Amino acid sequence: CNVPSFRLDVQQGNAIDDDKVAQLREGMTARQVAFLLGTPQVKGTFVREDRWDYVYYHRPGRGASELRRVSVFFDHGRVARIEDTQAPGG
Amino acid sequence: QSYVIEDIEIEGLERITAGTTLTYLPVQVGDTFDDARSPEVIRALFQTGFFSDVEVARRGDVLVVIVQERPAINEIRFSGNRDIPTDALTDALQGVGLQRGRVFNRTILDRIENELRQQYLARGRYNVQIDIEITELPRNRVDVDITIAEGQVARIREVNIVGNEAFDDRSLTRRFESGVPRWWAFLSRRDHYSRQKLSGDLEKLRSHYLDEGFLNFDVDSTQVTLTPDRKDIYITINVDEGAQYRIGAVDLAGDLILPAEELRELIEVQPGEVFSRREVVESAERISRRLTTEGFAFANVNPVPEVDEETREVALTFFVDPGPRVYVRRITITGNSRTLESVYRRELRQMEGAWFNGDQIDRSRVRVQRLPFVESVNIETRRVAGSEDEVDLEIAVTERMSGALSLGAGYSQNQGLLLTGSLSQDNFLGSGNRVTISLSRSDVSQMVNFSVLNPHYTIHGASRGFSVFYQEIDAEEANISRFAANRFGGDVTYGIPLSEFGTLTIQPGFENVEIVTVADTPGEILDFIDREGNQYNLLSTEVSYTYDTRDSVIFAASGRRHRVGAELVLPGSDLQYYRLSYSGQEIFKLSDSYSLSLSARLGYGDGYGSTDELPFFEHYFAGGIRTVRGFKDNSLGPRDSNDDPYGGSFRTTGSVELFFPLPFAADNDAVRMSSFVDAGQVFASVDDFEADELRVSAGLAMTWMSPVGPLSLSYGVPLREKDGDETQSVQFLLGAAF
Amino acid sequence: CAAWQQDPTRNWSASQLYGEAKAALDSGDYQQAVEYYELLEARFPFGRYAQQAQIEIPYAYYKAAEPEAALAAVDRFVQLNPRHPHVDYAYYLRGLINFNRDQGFLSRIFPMDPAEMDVKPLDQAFQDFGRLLREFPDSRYAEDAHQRMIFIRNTLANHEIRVAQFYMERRAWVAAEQRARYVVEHYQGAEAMPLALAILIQSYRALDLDDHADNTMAVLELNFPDQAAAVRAGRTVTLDGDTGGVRRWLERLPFFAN
Amino acid sequence: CGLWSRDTTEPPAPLPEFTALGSPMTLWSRSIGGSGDRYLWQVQPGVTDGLVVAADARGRVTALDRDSGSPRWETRLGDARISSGVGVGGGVAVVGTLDGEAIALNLENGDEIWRTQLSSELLGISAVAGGIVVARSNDGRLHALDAASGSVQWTVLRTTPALSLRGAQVPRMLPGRVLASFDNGRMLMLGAQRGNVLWEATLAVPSGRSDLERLIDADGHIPVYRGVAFATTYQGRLAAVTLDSGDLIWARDFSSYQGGDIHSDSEILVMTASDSHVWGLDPRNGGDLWQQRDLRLRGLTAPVVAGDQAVVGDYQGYLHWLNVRDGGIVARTRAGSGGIVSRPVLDDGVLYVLAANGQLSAIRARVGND
Repeated sequence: CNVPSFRLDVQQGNAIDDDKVAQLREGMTARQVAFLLGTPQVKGTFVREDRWDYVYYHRPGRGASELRRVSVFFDHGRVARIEDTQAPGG
Repeated sequence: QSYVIEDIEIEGLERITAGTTLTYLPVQVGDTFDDARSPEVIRALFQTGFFSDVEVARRGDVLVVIVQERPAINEIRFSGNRDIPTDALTDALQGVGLQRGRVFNRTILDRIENELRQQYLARGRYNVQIDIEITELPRNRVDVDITIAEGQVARIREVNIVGNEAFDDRSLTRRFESGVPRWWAFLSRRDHYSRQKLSGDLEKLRSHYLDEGFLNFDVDSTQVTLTPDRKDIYITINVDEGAQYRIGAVDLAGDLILPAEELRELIEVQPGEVFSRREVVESAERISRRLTTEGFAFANVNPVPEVDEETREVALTFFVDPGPRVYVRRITITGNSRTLESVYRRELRQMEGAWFNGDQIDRSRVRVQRLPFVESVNIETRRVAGSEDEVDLEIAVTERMSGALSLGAGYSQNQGLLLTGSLSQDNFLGSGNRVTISLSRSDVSQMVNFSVLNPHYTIHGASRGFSVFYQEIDAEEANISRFAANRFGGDVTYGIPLSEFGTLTIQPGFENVEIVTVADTPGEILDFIDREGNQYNLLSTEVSYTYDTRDSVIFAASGRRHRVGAELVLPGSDLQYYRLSYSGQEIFKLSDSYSLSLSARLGYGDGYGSTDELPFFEHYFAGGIRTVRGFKDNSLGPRDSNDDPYGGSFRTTGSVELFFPLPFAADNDAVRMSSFVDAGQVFASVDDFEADELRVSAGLAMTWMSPVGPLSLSYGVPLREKDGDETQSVQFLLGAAF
Repeated sequence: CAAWQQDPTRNWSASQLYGEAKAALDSGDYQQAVEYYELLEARFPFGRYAQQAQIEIPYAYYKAAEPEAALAAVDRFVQLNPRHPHVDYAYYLRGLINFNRDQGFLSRIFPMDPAEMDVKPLDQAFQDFGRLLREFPDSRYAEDAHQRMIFIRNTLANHEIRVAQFYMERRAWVAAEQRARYVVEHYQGAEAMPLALAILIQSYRALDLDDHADNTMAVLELNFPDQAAAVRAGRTVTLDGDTGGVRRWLERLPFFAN
Repeated sequence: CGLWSRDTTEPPAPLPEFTALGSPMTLWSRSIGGSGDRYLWQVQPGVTDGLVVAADARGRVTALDRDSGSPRWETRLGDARISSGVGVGGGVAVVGTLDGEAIALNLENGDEIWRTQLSSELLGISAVAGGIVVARSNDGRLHALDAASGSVQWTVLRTTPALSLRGAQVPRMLPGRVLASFDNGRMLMLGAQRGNVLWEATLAVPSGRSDLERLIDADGHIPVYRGVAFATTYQGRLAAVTLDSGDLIWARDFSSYQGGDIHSDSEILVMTASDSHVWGLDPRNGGDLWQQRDLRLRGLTAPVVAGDQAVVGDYQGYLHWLNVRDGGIVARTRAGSGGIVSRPVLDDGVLYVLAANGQLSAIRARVGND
């Protein structure tokens, strides 16, 4: 009998706030990015290029898990490219 | 006339060496010396403090110094000191230079008296009298005898508040630390004056007024006056209440993170109400706590009042400054010298790599605290160096030996001599699993029981376990009707968490019961056996739901526990019957060490199908330390034809209990005392229930978490009893199951 | 009035006190040894015997399984005699005390995997041995201290791995990644290195961070080709020589595997 | 064990033997209410135009006929805890309460005229003079009130130290001026109308490390004689100060919270010391003439000089007559139980004495065959 038992709710990584992501602009400095989105929790180990990955992962007790990633690529300390797995409206 | 010193001789030395004295002399061999320099020599030697008299003479070209050593202190004796122990006084005097073997000179006498007087004044003994006698001893030593008349401690006779109209003196000084003790507090030191206590009381006075709207309440001045005989103290506090203010508009400002309505509900303060600082502070705290669950660990909310003097209203704005959203990087667990770290980590609701959640951390503390092998847990948040929004958590656990290999003999009233051997470990080999192996033999029963429970079988916290048991009992000895029931069987237990506090438990099991009758087995039992035979194979399943928010399993200080259960012996078994049970407990935390518990238990069973009543060996009984204290074990309720307790199919018990720490040893948290009122009775069946048949008792009880296991001791006096009841005031039990 | 007991050691000389203490120490009566040493230090605070007593007291406490007292005594010795010829022994003893911190009675019968217990004392021992090697590289205790440091580093790394695995079971991939990365950043050369890399790869895959996963895979292949093959084939990498301690033994019991 | 900490301080001296010169004659004695705590209820009977007014500790003010003691009127002031008074004069009787209220009653019929809330417990109410009555509150303030309306004319403050002696000096009304002494060992002369400080004299300076050693209260009764005030402090000094300029004539070490009186004929200053020794001193230079030690530690009040005798009350309610010239005890009687509450009041050769059990007695001041 599948009894609605309590299942562990797992939340990991950074909270990604859509309107904060919308304020990201190329050319911003690292400090400005950190002020907007905080410190990235997944720092990567053997990273060749200068990039920050903001990962939000939520696995509720029941139902599908949610994963979103916003990566910020820097060139000489300035934001060069922004990747967002969940494009606005997506 | 001056001369060149050829040699220096020192006369009169006893204990002090010539070498030491020479080092202090301002002159040496070869210097030119004349009378003009003698005062210099004399002063130099006097300053050492060793000598009471110094003379300078000359013999040819030899400088002769004649000294008289000061006496050394041989013995220091105190008499009459009771409030301050002797060694405390000796330490105090060492600071002033009075010590065995040290040099004694009269000048330090008044310094000694002064130092002692300071010690006593600090304790409020204002009329202490001190006199010191010096007795000379041979070999230039002295004894110091200090007799002290400590006198009485100055007692506070009255705390008088002047200028208070809104509240009378009594209601203001009730919670003061200084004042006249209540008539029953004979050991209280409340009337001993101390400045810290008084300043603490002034703080209490101010918060009392600020919590009742008197915004600009102020203490004009305080006077502490002493009677000339220095025995009594009168304290006067002159206050200016100022006006009482009410709350005007209330609103929120700053970065709210959450919708304003949700935060507004957390604010206790309503417009129009009397301004209360406590409510304002609590509302601010509640908002910031709510924000911590969203990751804003360093959120702070400060209420800014704007006072409108005409309308006497205060407009309140709660400024919310959430600070950054904070992430938990590492959670380190220390102190688990006997347990696997994962046993603790799996209880935590807060995870690494997630944002900080205040509620989850509080919940984690309580869950670890509830583990039976944990004595105390302390969670500390530390900022990660160089990062604004990351913290580490440090969880320091102190463990408690929760049961161990215990072989022992015991004695309990209803079981006679009890030989037990049990390895019961709540934390078997540190794995967090509970394993119990116990064998016991007594005049009454032989029992073997092996049970295993893994409280955290799945990562979600479901538990699983099983137990097998064999029990042979001689009912006669156990003061139950004349028959013996041998049982063996086993069961499997599944615990499924339905929510943070609720758990569903399913326990299918099999049991074989064999009834052995004796010569004078009563008729009721014989009839039953004629109908049903004396051997039964029973397949049963118990389903129960438990809701438990208590903050500890052993000595809960607050929270509630409600359990409703139904045990059904399935069709196809030799007997068909069911038992329904409910047990509820509400615990209210009165203060740090006092809690009030209201608890009730109901049990009802009946046969179905081919069995028309609850079998007698499954009857409920009442009386004894587990149900209604003050009455002999199992003695309540219906009796069989031989006038022995027969039990019944419906039992109700209830209890009101006030828990308090062991007096004089309040910090010993292995013992808890309580005063209780129990009530309860067992009835043949539900419709026999009569309220005035309920037996009531009251008394004192104590539970001690001894290394061998929990020991309960109770002294109960029946309040409502009927003739024929067997009462028993002192009862105890070793290894009470929890 | 205090009962006047005959104090046997009332008028013992310093050497007599020291002799009795040494005898008690060698015969294993550590409590008695400590008592005599402390009497020696109190009665004759200066002189050869007192100094010798100061170094033997911590050893007695250590053998009497009183780590706190032992640590305090050894620190006092180092503070009082920083230039003493045996001061390297003091550093070494300090490391030993922390190394065997929680070896209670039960853990001798049922050995527990130190990686799964409180590793703080071990970490402290690592610092103590490290200090010994730095300040007395050629002390005769250096070699043993070095071996113990290697063991400790592996245990600390295993501890991080155990926690990472705990979080992997719960799909808490960011936590697992952080713990595994901690091993790579702090415990170079520990045996658990390949497993740490494997966990990193699995975590990055789960978080759809494929380029991180590929970079880490490249490092794994370079340094630990056979573990790399195992990962590519999807087999889980285990700690080689995985003692597992009680946990493995328990899991064979029914109802225990979790 | 220390449960009952035995009081090991020195006990008061027993009642001494003495050769009686005569036996004191009590004219009348009557209870004016319940008993009170000697340090919360420091009331002196107010004697004026044929009336004696006294108050008990629970708000009952009673006026008796001065000669016969028969009650004239009695007023109950609710549960006012009367702590000082009774300042009489100008048709008014004023009492002070522990709640800081000064209450005036009409001398004729005892009706309440006015009531004023002041800053703290009122420990001293002066006589009414020049339409002014001066109340001394525990927080070191003097409040001058208009005797008719109770409105505050002026206030003077001298801060009290952290720890001070219970009780305060009853402000002494002099023509157009008020003489007051404070808990900081200072004495002030103030203009009665405006409260301006004419001069301020330092009777003694606190010394020692603890609060206790630094107690320096000037609470006692200040006798005045030929333009000189003789004021004393606790654990300090006895000083003679000129009334017009406050200059110090002489001062000597002395400790008293009770104060003294002066016998103008033989020019002897009689002072009660804090250890209840009674001293006879020379007012010109403070030299000691005699010292009566037999009443040591019996909690003596300040003396009242009548003829060549000085009368003091003690903690058991006894009155002792001493010969002013040599300090010898010449008579004794018991005026009630529970201690003499304050310094007896002398009026027209009769002493009016209030005992802690609420007994008010009128006793002929002189004893003996004169």
